Amino acid sequence: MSNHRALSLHIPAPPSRPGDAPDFTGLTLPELGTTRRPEVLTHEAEMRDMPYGLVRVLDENGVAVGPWKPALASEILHRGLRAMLLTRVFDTHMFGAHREGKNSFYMKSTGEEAIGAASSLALGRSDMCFPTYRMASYLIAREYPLLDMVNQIYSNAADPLKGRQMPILYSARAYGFYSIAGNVGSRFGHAVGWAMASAYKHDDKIAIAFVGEGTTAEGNFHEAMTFAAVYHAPVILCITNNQWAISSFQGIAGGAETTFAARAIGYGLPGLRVDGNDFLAVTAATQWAAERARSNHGATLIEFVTYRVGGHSTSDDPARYRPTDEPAGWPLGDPIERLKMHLIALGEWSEARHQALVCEVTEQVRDAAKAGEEIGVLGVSRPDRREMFEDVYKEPDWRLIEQRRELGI
Amino acid sequence: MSNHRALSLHIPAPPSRPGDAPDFTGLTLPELGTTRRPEVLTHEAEMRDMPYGLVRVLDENGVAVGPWKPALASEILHRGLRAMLLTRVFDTHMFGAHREGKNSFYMKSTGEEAIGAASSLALGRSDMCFPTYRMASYLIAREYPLLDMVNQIYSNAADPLKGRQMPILYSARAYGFYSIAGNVGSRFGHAVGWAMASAYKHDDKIAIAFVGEGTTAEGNFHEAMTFAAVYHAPVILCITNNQWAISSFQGIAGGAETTFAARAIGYGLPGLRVDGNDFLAVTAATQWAAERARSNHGATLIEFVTYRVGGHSTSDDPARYRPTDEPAGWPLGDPIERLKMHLIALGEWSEARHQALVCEVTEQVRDAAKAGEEIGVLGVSRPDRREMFEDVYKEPDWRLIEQRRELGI
Amino acid sequence: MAVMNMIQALNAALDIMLGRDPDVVIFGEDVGYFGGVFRVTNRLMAKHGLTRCFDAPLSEGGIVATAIGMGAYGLRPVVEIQFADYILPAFDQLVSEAARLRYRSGGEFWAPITVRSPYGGGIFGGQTHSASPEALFAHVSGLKTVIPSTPYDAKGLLISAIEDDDPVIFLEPKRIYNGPFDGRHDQPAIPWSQHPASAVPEDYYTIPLGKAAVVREGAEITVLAYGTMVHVSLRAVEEAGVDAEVIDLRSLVPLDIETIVASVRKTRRCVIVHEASRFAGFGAELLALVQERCFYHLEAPIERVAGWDTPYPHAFEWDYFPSPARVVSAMRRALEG
Amino acid sequence: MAVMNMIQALNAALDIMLGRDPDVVIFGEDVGYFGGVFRVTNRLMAKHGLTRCFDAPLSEGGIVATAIGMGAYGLRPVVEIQFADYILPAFDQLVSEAARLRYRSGGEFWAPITVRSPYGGGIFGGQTHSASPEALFAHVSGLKTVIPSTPYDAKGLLISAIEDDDPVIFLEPKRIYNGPFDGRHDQPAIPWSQHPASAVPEDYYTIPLGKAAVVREGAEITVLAYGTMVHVSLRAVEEAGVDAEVIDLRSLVPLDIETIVASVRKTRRCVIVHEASRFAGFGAELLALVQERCFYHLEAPIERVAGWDTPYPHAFEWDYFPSPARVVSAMRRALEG
Ligand SMILES: Cc1ncc(C[n+]2csc(CCOP(=O)(O)OP(=O)(O)O)c2C)c(N)n1
Ligand SMILES: Cc1ncc(C[n+]2csc(CCOP(=O)(O)OP(=O)(O)O)c2C)c(N)n1
Ligand SMILES: [Mg+2]
Ligand SMILES: [Mg+2]
Repeated sequence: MSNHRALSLHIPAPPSRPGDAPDFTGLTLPELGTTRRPEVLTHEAEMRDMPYGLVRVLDENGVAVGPWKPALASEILHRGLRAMLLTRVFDTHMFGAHREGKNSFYMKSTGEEAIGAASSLALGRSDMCFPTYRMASYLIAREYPLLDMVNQIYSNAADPLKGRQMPILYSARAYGFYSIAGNVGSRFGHAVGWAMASAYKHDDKIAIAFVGEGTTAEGNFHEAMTFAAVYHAPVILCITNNQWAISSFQGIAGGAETTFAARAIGYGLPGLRVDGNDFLAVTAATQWAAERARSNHGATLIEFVTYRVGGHSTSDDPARYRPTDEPAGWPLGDPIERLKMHLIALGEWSEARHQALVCEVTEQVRDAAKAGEEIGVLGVSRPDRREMFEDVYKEPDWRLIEQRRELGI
Repeated sequence: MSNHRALSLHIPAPPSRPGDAPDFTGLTLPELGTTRRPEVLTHEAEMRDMPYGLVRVLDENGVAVGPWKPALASEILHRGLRAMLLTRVFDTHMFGAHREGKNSFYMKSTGEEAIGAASSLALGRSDMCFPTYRMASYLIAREYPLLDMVNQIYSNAADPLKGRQMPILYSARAYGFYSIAGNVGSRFGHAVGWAMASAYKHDDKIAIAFVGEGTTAEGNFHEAMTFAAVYHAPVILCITNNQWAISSFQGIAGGAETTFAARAIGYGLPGLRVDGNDFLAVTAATQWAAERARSNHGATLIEFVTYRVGGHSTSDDPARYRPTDEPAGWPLGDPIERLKMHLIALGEWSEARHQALVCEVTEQVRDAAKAGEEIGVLGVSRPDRREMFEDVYKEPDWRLIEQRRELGI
Repeated sequence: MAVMNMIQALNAALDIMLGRDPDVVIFGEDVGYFGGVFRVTNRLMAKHGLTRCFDAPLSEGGIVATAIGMGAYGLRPVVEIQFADYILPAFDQLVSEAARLRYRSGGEFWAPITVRSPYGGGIFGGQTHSASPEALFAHVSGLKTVIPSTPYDAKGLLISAIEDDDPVIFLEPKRIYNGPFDGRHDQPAIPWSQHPASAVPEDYYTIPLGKAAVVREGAEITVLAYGTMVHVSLRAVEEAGVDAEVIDLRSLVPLDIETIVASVRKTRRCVIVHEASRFAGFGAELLALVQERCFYHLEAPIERVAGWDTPYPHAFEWDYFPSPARVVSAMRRALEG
Repeated sequence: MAVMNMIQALNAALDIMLGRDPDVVIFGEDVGYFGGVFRVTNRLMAKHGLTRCFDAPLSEGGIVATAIGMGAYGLRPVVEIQFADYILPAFDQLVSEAARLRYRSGGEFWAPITVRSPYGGGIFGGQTHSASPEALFAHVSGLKTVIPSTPYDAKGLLISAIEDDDPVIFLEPKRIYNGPFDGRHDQPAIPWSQHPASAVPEDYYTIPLGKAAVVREGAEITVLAYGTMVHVSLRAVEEAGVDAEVIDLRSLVPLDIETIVASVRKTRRCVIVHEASRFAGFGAELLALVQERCFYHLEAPIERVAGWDTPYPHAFEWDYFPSPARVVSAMRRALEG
């Protein structure tokens, strides 16, 4: 031992901090078209290269190329574009509403809208999504009423969650959208259990679940992967790698050592690394994994490579820990712009129509927000206080009844 | 979706159950010599084949061959053989003592003795081992006093753990052996923290930790792997795959999907799959990983492929869930027999000397057991009852003092 | 009627529910082919099929998370945690997820799961096979906690727990799986067959959650207990020759407050007995409720008999495990006070 | 002396300990370059170096496990759990490992770790940013639990916690990080600078763990509180115009039983206040201890004011969070009783 240099502790650090120039040279982005598309039912052992590739479809001119190019009805493309735009405008509006004190908290998904929108449109109504808090576009793509979202965000009298949850922690069973909670990661395993139940009942429904790249460090990520692998659960397990976990760059979760998609190999599961800002790539990867799951071939892990353009939440100021111009340096562009270019390249869209759509969705958001504010914002309107004591159990016990009485209700 | 067959739930099952013939055809055992030995400082990306190989050195005639053949002083071989034999005889004796009601519980490591013995002799006194309950050979190889083990097992007046722990949950800081507890897996991360502390202090000590293959399913396995990878901790993380977790075959932990060594790939760590019944292979793999760790190149994951020859513990009857002749069918043989053959092949050993050694260690065990019984077995002798209230905190608070008084002590 | 020990009664409850409800699934470590380390799921896989009762990876967090997801789908999972000591890796799932799912989703999703686990001491299991974690669960809004003390109750309560639409922690006092141990460790073990509550109907029946059992009527003092301590308390009452009323709570949440208050208002004295460590144990809540509701009836301080505030010490099993003698002296103090 | 809010006082304690002891290391989610979501570790990495205060993976279990291993080696890790709600994934590590390591190893290994975590409500944090888990830790033998209520105490107690050789759960009432909030949410916020306890020595000093503070002397009734509730209680006393003795426990384990008992024997009446849910909360243990030791002095039932037995309801923050008004009526009941 004596002939060894002393050890030293390695602390990973991001390539750039405030004041530095943005630096994404560490991000490996294989050329478009170089990442193959294996047959859906290929054995995992034949796909161990996939986690190191990058599934992408749209080139810099918005043209769809390569083996992953999906056959998509243009209607889906239009719905996807609309959903992403609506999400972005909605996020901007409700984020602003927080500054005006109308809600207690908000989180945007700016730059990540393709992931929710494309996966939502690639799956059925009866499939179940176990989302993160950054996936409003999944709900919006399925036309969940904006007003219900606004009411939840304002915790007002019409809040579908009865004032019990912080803003954006939606639950929408009828839309195949599982209850979100503020603690991260602990629902990844619920998706596996839900999928196992579907298989147990000889149903045809599958589940899809999402965690951020930071959240992959939680033990329950591993537990979900293990159960999914052991029981061949029909589930799509997704990692949204938006490069940041609040102020921690993805290297703090292990992203400097290998790709997150590579986690799949350790469980004998297929792992795909996908351009998360490419609506068509997200669609193609989701379809591939869904097809595999529905064919009883079990789970797939997908890493969506994207970028968190905004701050973590209304409580965060990213200028404290990353270059303010880092978003501009992100090499995979903006998902809305890229799908827009694609539709234009297809001759199905134009700047003018796009502008019209922007105005239209802006209207739509303003109307929904207005309607919600008429019911009332946080503190002005709220559900009946009795709701505080309901749904703790199916039926309240004597403690809750006594406590409700103590409050005089 | 409609054009899909209904899903069904996959429940893994072992190849054979009581009444069936033992079947290890599912176990992939690459030929001796076919698994390469990469340079110690090779980048993980160049070693992703390793988890699917099998590091082995001893051939069926006990001859050491192939790239992993370690340069070992024959003294180490003799100490290893003695430690393994001593462990086996000790296990048999103390297991029997339980039937006589002398201790409350016991667990044997029969068939797995090479893992503890070889890794113990490959590491230094000041390195720290975070063991499982099946590694008495690690302590015995470093000449930890048998009598202290006996006293701990009998929870008698001389028990170094003061009667507070179940049998075999040893702690021996001076021997580089961390406190074991009955709950599995939750010390894997302690090894990483310990190793990070060594690196933080610019020390040269490294840590080695073990879990069973069943225990890899716990979330803290993943948490330890993540921290080890992120901070390049100088630690050797080992999985003892003895094919069974009580009654659950290794497929219940995911072993039917891929190798446990492959878990390493997901974290960007090197993963070695090693013949755990081959003393020289265990030594060689441990030395390789230790060299890498001491060179500040961080952690290695090792899967030791072995077989749990006996029941899980004194509470278990394996005949209920596996063929009684399954141990006989185990393809990797017995670690003691194999090292013995090797020493004989080297001309350093003989049946006669082996018999003499068996008698000698049997004596040694009998003497230690006898000395322990003279102090007293469980229920006959025990530490001062005041020990019940000590070491809860560095200093007992008023609650403990009052409660001790209530007991009249 | 059949004569059953607690293991057989629990096995019968599971067998019946697997037969009655195709949405009931059982899983946990070693519960499948082997039938569980305490044999509670013995033969259920063989009888009901591979997917009805199966082995799970060694991952309590994963087991409970999977059960919650299955429950959200519409199944009624019954999971076994091999020892209550090992529930802790699943604690976050139980507290942050199972307990709150119905509330936070506005009633859209819920977790009708039952988490069975052998708990308590008296078996020389040391620090990691003797845990009594009930107080941790009782503090969590949204969870129910049930603890049987006889084969008859075990079957009826387990069926109720499985049919309950809220998450239920079902703690099984493993020391009395095979017989009504009353704390006399130096005496030959008594089998359940010698106890009336081993007479168990073969068919389906339920015992409502939240109803305590007055297992001995008395006028002088009230003893509140659950699990193994019910038998220890009864033994203590016999030894002391006190006319005590002994109440087996059976369920901690929901708690049968009426029965407790009525009894203490009658007897005016109270002793609380549990195995768990005393400090911030469930006995504290029982004591608090009794003093809040019976203050003007109480003649003497309410007494607590509990485990010491130390980890469970292997060699000192019988110094730690509350004995009839300790209950007797607590009753004497409460009667003299 | 400097004027500090609680965040600055905690930061000062960490800064001093990093300077005094090379074995002190700090890590946790976002505590490094960024300085923590509540800024408690602000500038410590820049000042003391990359390896002294660094970011950890999003894994509370991993953070605590790593800290225990470092502690076993000989360091004094101070980890931050971003919100007390998120301690639960580390609960098994704290209970099964940190709390028992010294005991089970016969004193060979121990975990001199400090687990800092912002806790409590009053910030519209809903179910996952408002937790008060102190009762869960108080029940665990081997853990210490400390809760400051002022900048002065926060600094002195944190230094003691770091120097303590046992694992300490250090819960920081985040609602009073910036000012002594007294429950009047409709009033302008008061900064710490207007409170005497914001005068904090710049240098090293300690406050022993286990000593409560009598923050208001009184003869009519004793109010036991900790954290934010100390300020709410003082406000209630003022509103009620009652001559109450208000005791800030500061540390739940070890608990300053002498100060509590002496006060209640003097005042003969007692109200206990905490934010956590009432059922099986720490208030139950306090109530139990007081009735056991002051039974013959008590003139009225001991009252508990606590959070309701529900998850923390976002929109109903001020119906859930114990208000001065609720403390006032509890005091009135206890005085009339
Ligand atoms: C169990 C738990 N620990 C910590 C937190 C605090 N927290 C909220 S979001 C977050 C970062 C999550 O990062 P990531 O998983 O990458 O998701 P992203 O926000 O980037 O979408 C943290 C640490 C939490 N909510 N839950
Ligand atoms: C956290 C925890 N869960 C469950 C158990 C019960 N248990 C003890 S050993 C064991 C099986 C362990 O199998 P494995 O990890 O393969 O180790 P082996 O016994 O084969 O050496 C189980 C389930 C435990 N001790 N701790
Ligand atoms: Mg992220
Ligand atoms: Mg094993």
